[in-house]
Amino acid sequence: MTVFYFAGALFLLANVVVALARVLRGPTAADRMLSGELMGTTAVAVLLLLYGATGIEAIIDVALVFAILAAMAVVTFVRRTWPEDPAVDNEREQT
Amino acid sequence: MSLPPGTLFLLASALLFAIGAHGLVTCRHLLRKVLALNVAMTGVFLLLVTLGRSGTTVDPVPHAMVLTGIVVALSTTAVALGLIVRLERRRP
Amino acid sequence: MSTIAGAILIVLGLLFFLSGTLGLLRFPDVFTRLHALSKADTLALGLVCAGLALHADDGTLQLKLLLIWLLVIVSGATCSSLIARAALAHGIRPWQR
Amino acid sequence: MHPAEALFDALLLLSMVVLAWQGVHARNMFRAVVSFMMFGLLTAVAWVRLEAPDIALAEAALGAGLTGALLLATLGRLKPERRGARLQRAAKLSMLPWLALGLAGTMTLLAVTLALPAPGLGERVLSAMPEAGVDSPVTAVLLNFRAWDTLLEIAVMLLAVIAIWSLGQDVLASTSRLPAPSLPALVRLLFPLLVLSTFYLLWRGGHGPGGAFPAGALLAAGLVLALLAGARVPERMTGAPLRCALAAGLLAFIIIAVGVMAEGGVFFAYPPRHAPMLIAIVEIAAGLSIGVMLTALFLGGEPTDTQGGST
Repeated sequence: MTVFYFAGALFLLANVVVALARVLRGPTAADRMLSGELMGTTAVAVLLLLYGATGIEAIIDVALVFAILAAMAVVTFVRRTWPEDPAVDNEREQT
Repeated sequence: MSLPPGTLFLLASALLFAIGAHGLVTCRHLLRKVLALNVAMTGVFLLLVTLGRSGTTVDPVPHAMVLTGIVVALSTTAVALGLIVRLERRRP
Repeated sequence: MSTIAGAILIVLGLLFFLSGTLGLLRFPDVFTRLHALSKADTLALGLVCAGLALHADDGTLQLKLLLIWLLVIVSGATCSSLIARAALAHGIRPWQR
Repeated sequence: MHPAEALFDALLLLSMVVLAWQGVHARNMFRAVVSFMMFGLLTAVAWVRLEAPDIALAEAALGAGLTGALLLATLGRLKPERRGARLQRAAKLSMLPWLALGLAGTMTLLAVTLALPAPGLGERVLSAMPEAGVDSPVTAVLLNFRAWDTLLEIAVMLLAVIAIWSLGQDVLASTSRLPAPSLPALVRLLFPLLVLSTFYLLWRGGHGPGGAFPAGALLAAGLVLALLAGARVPERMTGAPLRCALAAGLLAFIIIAVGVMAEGGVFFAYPPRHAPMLIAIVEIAAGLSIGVMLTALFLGGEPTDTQGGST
């Protein structure tokens, strides 16, 4: 069963590494942020599977902290980074 | 493979430290320097904890040191970012 | 029995993660990609949580898994709405065939 | 170790290295910041792999949550980087990459050499645990055996807040005027949960992974989310009450450290029968104080009275 969990975690990690291409390609800042959000959700799932593999209960708490703070990055991004930042807007042509 | 456990982590920590140190020296933008510093710090933290695992029992002292280090890293980052924002406003 | 059922649920969840990535990479604009991403947030993570809850035999643990899932759903929904509004305000037009 | 496990570690570390490189050298700054935040997420997973759940908790709350928010807020205040100005002019040709590589090699060698004999302090900590007053070894080290370090660390945080306040007003505080109707609802839901989990982690800290740092970070995350949703620091709080909250952790620490000298004559030597209570007091005061200090760091300056209002 441990092997099953590790294989699942490996699959998820490989999956999110592929999704990193969206960070590289953009084109807008929002697209990059989406990729970050997928990474956050995947990290929660990876932690859950690692819990299944190892049985260390504190891992669930780590996943819980991730889940609570999942919105933090996007909220900061929408409220503080994107509205008035020309640097983020200009990049659409750059990349 | 007959690599001792943790070799990968040691290697990664050295690489992270190198990336951070290299970026700290070569990058021009101050925000990039701050990011590089944080990467280098993560490398050092990884090294500490990985070495702490090599004993017979899990050594809690490096864990406590790294916990302290993470908070200090955040404090320095915050001060540096505050300074950077001020510097940008001064420059034309 | 519940072991197998849990494993099936987890595998299904992993497949939905894959579909989320595919959507993120292949869809044409921010809004459609949001649509793909929310599948990973809700359905995929939900299936993984449900699978693990079947494997666990501890009530507290199952409660925590449920809480994690609900939190990610709520955050995901809010973030999708925030990003979509911000993207519209920045003049990104939804893709049309 | 099963191949799947080893492969997982290898892929995890490889993507961490790639993301770290992206985080420093990505072509535009926003991409760098997003890569760095993802790097933080993976670092937390790496701590779990190293069987350090305490650090994973702190990294999840601080590294992945607050640092990312701080960087994004700062990025919104900076002018765009000039194109092609990423590297120092001299660096383009110099030997610096090789220097860094040499450093890395030295560090690896050093690590390998150090890894051979491994005395460590694990056994000494274990043998002293009965007198620690808590069940979690990491908390015992942080708040009892090496409480000095933690005291000074909280002093460093307070100094950081003072340094930022001395720079002027809160430059990071302004918020966009885009309508975000779902945001207050989210914050109203998350804020009580964050406060609840703060206390959960403070309580957990006594006998398992948890404790003042991740707890404080979660409290700070709640306050920062409230600020992002448009809540203001109430005017009557910005003066003395805020300053008291900022200093409370350090004060409690010093009072207890000096207070126990009455019994044993040694700085920070808790008498074993009072140790659990004293540690609990220190932990709660430090946790709440750390939360307020982290929020103060996020504002990037002294809260101004002009933005007064109510939360």
